[in-house]
Amino acid sequence: MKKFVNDPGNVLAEALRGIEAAHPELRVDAENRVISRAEPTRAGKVALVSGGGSGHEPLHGGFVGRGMLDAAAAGEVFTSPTPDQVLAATQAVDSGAGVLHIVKNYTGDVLNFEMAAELAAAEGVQVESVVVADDVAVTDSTWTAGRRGTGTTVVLEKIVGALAEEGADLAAVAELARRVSAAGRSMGVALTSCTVPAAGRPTFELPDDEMEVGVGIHGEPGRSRVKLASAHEIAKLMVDPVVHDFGEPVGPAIVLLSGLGGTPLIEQYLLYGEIAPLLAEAGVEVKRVLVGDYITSLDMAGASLTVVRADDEMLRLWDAPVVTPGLRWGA
Amino acid sequence: MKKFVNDPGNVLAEALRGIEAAHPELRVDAENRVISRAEPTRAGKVALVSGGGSGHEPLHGGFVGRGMLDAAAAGEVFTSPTPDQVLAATQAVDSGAGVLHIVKNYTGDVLNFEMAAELAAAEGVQVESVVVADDVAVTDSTWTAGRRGTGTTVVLEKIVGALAEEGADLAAVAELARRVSAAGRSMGVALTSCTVPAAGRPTFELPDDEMEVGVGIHGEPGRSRVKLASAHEIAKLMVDPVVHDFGEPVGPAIVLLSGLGGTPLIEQYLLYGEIAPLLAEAGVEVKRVLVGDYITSLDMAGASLTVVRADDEMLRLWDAPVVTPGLRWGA
Amino acid sequence: MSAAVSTDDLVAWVRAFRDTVQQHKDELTRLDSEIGDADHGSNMARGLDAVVAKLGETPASAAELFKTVGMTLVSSVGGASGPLYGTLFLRMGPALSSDEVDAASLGAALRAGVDGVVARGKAELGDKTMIDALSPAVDAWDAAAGDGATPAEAARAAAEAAARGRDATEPLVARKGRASYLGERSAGHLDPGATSATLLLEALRDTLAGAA
Amino acid sequence: MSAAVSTDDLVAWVRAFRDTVQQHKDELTRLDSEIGDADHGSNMARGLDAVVAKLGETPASAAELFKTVGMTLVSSVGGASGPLYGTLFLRMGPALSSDEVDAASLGAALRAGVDGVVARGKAELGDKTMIDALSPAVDAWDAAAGDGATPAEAARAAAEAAARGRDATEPLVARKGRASYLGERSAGHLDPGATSATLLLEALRDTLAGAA
Ligand SMILES: Nc1ncnc2c1ncn2[C@@H]1O[C@H](COP(=O)(O)OP(=O)(O)O)[C@@H](O)[C@H]1O
Ligand SMILES: Nc1ncnc2c1ncn2[C@@H]1O[C@H](COP(=O)(O)OP(=O)(O)O)[C@@H](O)[C@H]1O
Ligand SMILES: [Mg+2]
Ligand SMILES: [Mg+2]
Ligand SMILES: [Mg+2]
Ligand SMILES: [Mg+2]
Repeated sequence: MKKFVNDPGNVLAEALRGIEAAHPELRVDAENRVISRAEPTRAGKVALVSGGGSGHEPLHGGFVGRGMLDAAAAGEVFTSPTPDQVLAATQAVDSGAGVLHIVKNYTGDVLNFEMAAELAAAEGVQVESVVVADDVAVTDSTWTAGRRGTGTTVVLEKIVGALAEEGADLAAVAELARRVSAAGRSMGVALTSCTVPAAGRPTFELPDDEMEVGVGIHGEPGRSRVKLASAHEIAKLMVDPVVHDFGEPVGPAIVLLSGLGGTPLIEQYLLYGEIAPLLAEAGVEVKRVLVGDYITSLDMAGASLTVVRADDEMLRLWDAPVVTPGLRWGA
Repeated sequence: MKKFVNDPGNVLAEALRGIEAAHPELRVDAENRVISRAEPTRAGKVALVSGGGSGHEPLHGGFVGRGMLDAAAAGEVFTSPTPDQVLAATQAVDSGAGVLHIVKNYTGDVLNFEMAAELAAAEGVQVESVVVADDVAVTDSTWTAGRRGTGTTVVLEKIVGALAEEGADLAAVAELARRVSAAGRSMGVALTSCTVPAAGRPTFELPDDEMEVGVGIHGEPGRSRVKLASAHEIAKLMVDPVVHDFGEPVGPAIVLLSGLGGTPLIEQYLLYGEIAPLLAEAGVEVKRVLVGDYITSLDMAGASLTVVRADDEMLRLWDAPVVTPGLRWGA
Repeated sequence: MSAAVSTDDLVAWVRAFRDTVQQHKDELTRLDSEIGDADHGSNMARGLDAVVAKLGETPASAAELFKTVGMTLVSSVGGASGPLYGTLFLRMGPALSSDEVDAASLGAALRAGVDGVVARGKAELGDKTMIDALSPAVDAWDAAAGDGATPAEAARAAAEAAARGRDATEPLVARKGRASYLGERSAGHLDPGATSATLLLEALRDTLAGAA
Repeated sequence: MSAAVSTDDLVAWVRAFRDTVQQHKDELTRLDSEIGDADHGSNMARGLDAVVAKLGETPASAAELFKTVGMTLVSSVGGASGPLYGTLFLRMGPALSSDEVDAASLGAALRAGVDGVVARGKAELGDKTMIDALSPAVDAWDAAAGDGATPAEAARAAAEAAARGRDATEPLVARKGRASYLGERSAGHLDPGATSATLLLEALRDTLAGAA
């Protein structure tokens, strides 16, 4: 394992030290592993709290800041945070106007946030929750854990964060969050596995001529393994299921192509060069697009495509100022 | 080789297509492989042109935009652009107020930019050049090619771009560029090699328990190969030579910790967590800091540290608005 | 063998669970890397280390012990297994009506715990989760206890049933938890949570056998 | 063997250089990956393909040919080798005073070209660059031509000297170009540019030998 680490079991705590040193505009609660804005929540502003396993940086801590999240609870690598952590994040940023929990649909995240919401409610904090489940690689059914939450989370945190910044109340914030969540679809492809530091070796073995299609951000293997293909073919493997899953013409959309951590930007752009015409062909009007590492899987080589169907309000909120380590514009 | 590519010999042209699709605010001249701002240079504004081999993204194309570069010439992967390309970039953005060439000190870059400057002068364009040579891993002497140019380039492009945006003339812009260049020192460490697509296999082989110290951004092997060490030890291997090379107390500084392309952000932050206290101990007052992928070596796992001693003017210009794909704030 | 289980015995059980999870940590992570995200071993080990660190003096009662264990697991494990194992222990305490712990009451406590896990996680038998080990284990316990078995005997039956349930997860296609994302590809692997749950019951078996 | 070299011969030389570089492309890149950045083979191949694509009809003169080759290399290779090989050819043309190309005048042109490379790149003999092959080659050419050798004979002597110069780069510590960053570690490897320069002179040798 070739990584910048000291003790593979202590990666998160040490990375938090670096985040704290690099970002004076953030507050790092080392004990609870919570990253929040250094400035307290403005009275009357609904607070947004997210969190999840670590190893997906900049998600979530890198999206804390004006116009986006108020706090993020950082679990161990690939492990959802505990209810205590989420409760600490929630209490740290509640101004009295209530807190929205943004949860990615993994059993662990859902259960831990659920417990945290119960505890917070018992402490008198109003909590609403939205669960993002946008990964079309996963067959959904009432009998399963359902789809994973991936890239739509980033888009949701940005758009809903802007609404909260405008002073909307908890009900309105939660309602928009559910609309954005429902409007997003994602699909990921991995060319390599990733290595969880504490495990010390790649989570799965991928022969040199194969790739995982429909991989999740926890480094879990994908739904199918196929021969390594050209960027053009891979673009199709990503665009087709996403577009198809909408079931109707997509129209205006916000698109995110995220590297998974081990794929350099030049390859991401090359892949986007193949994706863009396919989206256009399929009737997706790309109104805004981000290409880069936004939601990653440690050092995995690969990429995930997210398409969020966007109405004018979503686009307006997308364009609103945001000041976070991972996403910044307008201020 | 596991990469998002179609034809390994055509990576640059295809990546440019993706950049064009993702960034309507940029103009991509596919024939000359030049990325420039979509808006023509304001009359009277000095233009900044840089460029170099590709594979270092976001450098340089990702730093084109308001407050930073006017154009970048993109060479083939790890190959400096040709004089024609640099000339095309120069002519595309000259408003009559002259052009600053920002050149990283590699024989190829220096020779090609030199020829381009001669050609541009012959066409009546005023050109000044600044050569960045900040890599302390390389022993400097009048008998050698001298130090490589690395991370200081990013800081220089930002600071000097802000001055040009304010309307300073070519002499003042070039003078500041030389000051920033002289104020920067860098040092890189690689945990793995990188793979040039056209070569199809890693440039060098690194055993599982070794790392390259003093590696350059062209994926060339470093100056020494040592046993893989802890993040803490690596931080020392980066900080000590940089600080030592200044030869006197550094004081206020802008610091850049850049991943080399294959190292995820969580590791970069962990490493910065080790670097920050060492810098403080050594008397470096970190006034501004960036952690992330800013100057990369394709898919190499590793990081480079850059320290630029900064006076108040440099800090003021650093904080000025910048709107590029790779660096954005204040607007 | 004694019919009564002391709080000391239960503390020893929890410690034994920690020890066996530490011994099997890499195996649990390896199983989780095959159909999950390679953290089950470190998750459980971290949580149980935290639990053992909390166990200073012997707690006043079994109920108090289970509450401490459950709360510590919830607050230190994370992931899916944290809330689920946490709930298991949190529900066991209140189910122990008196301080007299015998085969019947410990069986009732275990059933309450497993019911809690089902309520939280919504998994059914055959979904390829820890329930596939836990649920047959409590059934076997109750059957043994109904036949007049001592706690040690009931624990032996429960551990055997858990192991059989764990082994039965191998061919299954997961319907809950992270392994469910793999669809058909989840077949052919043991479930990591069913494996750690079997360690839990084997630790109980070994502790009670030793505490004759 | 003839004492005169036709423009067709020189075109054939350039084509032969392209062919041999294509054949040795992977080797050049491998050498460059040992002490550089793994692009010398693709750089040279790309440039020479562009050159050959430009060579439609036979150019009017050797001077015109070399100008086209030089400009095309400059504008299509990039890196260190682009301006250097480009300069080599760009300087050769004007050095050919008349259209009569013989051993002496081709030698003078080669020397002008190599002087141009030195002027651009500031490398000296022993710096572990293409100069280590080029410089002995022109010396050998001149010596042979001074002794009345035909162009084919002079080219043979030059190619041999280039190869010896290339081989002599192996133990050297690089002082110019990318390999210089490696310091002592650059010793023990052939210089890629000296290797491609040797191919250039071997292509000339083979072309002139064939064009008896
Ligand atoms: N809904 C559920 N009900 C019961 N057990 C579950 C459920 N989801 C997951 N599990 C158990 O949790 C185990 C995985 O735990 P762990 O790896 O620690 O958490 P995560 O899946 O969040 O990484 C699975 O092997 C499975 O036995
Ligand atoms: N200053 C110089 N003078 C002469 N030749 C040089 C000089 N610098 C580099 N070279 C030659 O260029 C070769 C490398 O060319 P290439 O790999 O194409 O370019 P780059 O080094 O820019 O990647 C070296 O092997 C060396 O022979
Ligand atoms: Mg997990
Ligand atoms: Mg090169
Ligand atoms: Mg797991
Ligand atoms: Mg090279």
